[in-house]
Amino acid sequence: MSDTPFKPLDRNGIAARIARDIPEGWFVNLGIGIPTGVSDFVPEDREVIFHAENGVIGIGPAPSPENVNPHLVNAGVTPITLRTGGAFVHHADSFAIARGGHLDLCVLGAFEVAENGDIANWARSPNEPVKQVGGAMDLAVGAQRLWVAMEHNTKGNGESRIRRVCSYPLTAKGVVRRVYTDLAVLEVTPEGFVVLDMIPGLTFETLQARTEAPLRRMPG
Amino acid sequence: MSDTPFKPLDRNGIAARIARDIPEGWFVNLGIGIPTGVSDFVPEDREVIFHAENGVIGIGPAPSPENVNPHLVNAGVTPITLRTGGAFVHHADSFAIARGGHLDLCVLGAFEVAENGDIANWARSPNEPVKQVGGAMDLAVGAQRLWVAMEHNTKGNGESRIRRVCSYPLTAKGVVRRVYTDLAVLEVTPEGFVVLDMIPGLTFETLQARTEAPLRRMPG
Amino acid sequence: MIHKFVSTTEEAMAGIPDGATILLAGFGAGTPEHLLKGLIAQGAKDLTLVVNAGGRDDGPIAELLATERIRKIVCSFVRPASVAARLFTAGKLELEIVPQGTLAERIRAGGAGIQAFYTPTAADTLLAEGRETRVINGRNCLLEYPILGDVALIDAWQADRWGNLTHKDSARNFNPIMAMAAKLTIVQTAHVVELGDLPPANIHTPGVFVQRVLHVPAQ
Amino acid sequence: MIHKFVSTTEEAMAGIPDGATILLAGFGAGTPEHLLKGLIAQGAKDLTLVVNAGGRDDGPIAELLATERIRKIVCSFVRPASVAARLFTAGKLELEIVPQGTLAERIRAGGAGIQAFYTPTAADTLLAEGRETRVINGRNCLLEYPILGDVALIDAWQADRWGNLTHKDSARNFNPIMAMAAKLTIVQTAHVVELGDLPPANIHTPGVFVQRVLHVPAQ
Repeated sequence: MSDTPFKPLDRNGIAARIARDIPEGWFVNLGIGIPTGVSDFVPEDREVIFHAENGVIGIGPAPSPENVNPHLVNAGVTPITLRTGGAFVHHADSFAIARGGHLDLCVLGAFEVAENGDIANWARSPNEPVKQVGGAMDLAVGAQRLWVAMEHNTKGNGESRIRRVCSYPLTAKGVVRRVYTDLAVLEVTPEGFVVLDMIPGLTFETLQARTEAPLRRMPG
Repeated sequence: MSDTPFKPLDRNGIAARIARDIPEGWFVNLGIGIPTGVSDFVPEDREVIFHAENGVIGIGPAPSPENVNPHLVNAGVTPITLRTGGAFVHHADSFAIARGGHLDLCVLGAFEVAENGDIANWARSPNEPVKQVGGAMDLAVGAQRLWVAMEHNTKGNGESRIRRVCSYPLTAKGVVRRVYTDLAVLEVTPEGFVVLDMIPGLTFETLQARTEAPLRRMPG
Repeated sequence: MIHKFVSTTEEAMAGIPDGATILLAGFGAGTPEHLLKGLIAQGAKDLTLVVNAGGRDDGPIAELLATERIRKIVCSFVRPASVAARLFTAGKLELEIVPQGTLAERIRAGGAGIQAFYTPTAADTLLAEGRETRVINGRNCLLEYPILGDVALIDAWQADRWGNLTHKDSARNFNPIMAMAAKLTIVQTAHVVELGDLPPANIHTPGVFVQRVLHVPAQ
Repeated sequence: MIHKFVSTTEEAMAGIPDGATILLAGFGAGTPEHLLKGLIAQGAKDLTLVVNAGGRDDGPIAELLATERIRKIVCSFVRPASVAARLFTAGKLELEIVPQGTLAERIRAGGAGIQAFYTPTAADTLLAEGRETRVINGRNCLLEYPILGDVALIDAWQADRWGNLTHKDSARNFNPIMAMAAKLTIVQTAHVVELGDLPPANIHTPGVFVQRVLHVPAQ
């Protein structure tokens, strides 16, 4: 069984694939990087409420340059708008939302995800002199569901980011529910990664060849 | 040295005596009973801000019967008004104020106060089937200063409420700074009770005779 | 479209199971009395009720207690002359007495994902007997655990279809924090407003904490 | 009359001692930049700075760090290309990295009198190494202590003479909780209003948490 040619998703493609799976009414936090793009692909008539760590509930579309409000930014410190029905809270209340289990979903970027749901997304080595944690640890343990958006393999030597065990320092243990990559959608289950979806033209065997952790086909 | 006749203060008299000692700008919580009356004796031109546990900052004078607002009560569930400049917060924020050390003063009623500053004001016996704690324990440990307003002796057999050691279950340990009774004002010091003030006509000896704990005169 | 309004009291109260923990807001003002009556009618039993005041001899809390469907009350005080006190003395009701500030903080902790906290409140009292304490910075502190509800019954002044709420004056009290701390937060609101009518900076309880809203015009 | 306004930056910053812990609010928006410049001019040294972001290579935080009067930063992240990172690598700055939600919660705990709390955040990470953890309800949790400031530098949109504040849009961020957690809370406000102009239900930071207010009109 040989592969037909396949074309990995670009970053927008991953974001769009994630957007397809977010139902109306969910309350969602999007991390920096690929996840930030997800909201652009949720159709306007599907009400999904987006949260930012700095106390914004109901992020709207980006403002035009002449409509930038200097008092209104997202967690990446990028100007945003507020959607009708949105609200502002202070930082502790905002993280009470995130840590108290009130987010239906958080989507984060990552360096690696392990088959037990561990996520590593904040440091490439325990010896890095300077750490950049931000709110990722809070979001990872607090949200009802954690999905990860990332490229399947590293850019340099094509190593698998989908691991038996993470090699980088952990952000949180056993919290990832699903991974969206440029090649596939993987569910984290008690039996390890299960392939929910693959891009057109990709075979299970090729996907497994590019993946360090063992993969399972969807039952049935 | 025999006593000239003296007239113990009534409850309003105690409240008025306390009001004299509250300077402008203090942020104050008044407990139920004698303390509630204190605010009536603070002159209007002296700005003192009164707090209620149920999230009221800046209690104003009692409303006339035709101006009662059913949505606005104090911690005793009595209708109140809000003073210009006042604010409403929720219950956790209100107790963050009380427990976080933001009250300059709390005035509570009590059954007993001990010379080490212990206060007992919530139960007359450890075996009472039903307990009425309310917010007293939070206020007692949280305020910058705790003053107590109470009658010096019990109504029945005239026992002293000013004790070496409290006989009733404690509300909090070592927190009382000052006691205002119908007879005197007592400061709690590392050396025990010091008499700051007595009602006219009362001698130190008579006061001591009515008091179980040893008293000291003001130095100097 | 997100639309959290329900049309009937039955719909508002649907699905509350036996054994549920119910957070009931209110402090003189801000008690959702209509929903409380709805709970009496709904019939769930073996309930735990978390409420500031264990109540008096009248009003809907006393009525609810009189049904003997409350197994336990968690509250900051109970008047000796009350239905709750009589049931407790008769061995028909469990009682957990919690200082009012600790009660508020435990509920807020439940909503905020805090798993336990240390407070000096009540550390040197009867309420600390047999419990874990710890001296922190020279102060004796008591370890307290969060309170989470299966259901919260909430009073609001205004609500929109996302469940954003405002509360009137001191009727705010326990309403915002109890809304945070329950899986199913049911609101009765005096007024219904359009989405966008509430200024975003002045929403007292964001809709993320609210599941169902019933319009109960003030009488 | 209670009157918390001061007329000059010098008066606002007066008395900040060497060795003080400074809470600095802001997250993209809501940073009190005028007061931060005032702190640079004021000259206190050996300071601990609590701030969400350890900063970039420009702006007043970088300027303050460049004075080398900051002994330690407590923050949720530091960019590798920043004054803070360079000072840290050179051994001239201590760094305490705290997850952003834990940072906010520790500050809120400081203001609320909570003496310590358990959170699952960071419990199974490098940040937990050598620290006290505890399994609660099957979840590994880390023990965290409150953060208290000697001084908080706060940005506001409106202020009255009692120090009641509102904050604009997402400029609210750390401002209300840092105001709670400091002994001396100094505010710069874009607008001054009369007592009573702010609706009592919509005050974002009550004046009880505020000591000094300086009017710094928006530019």
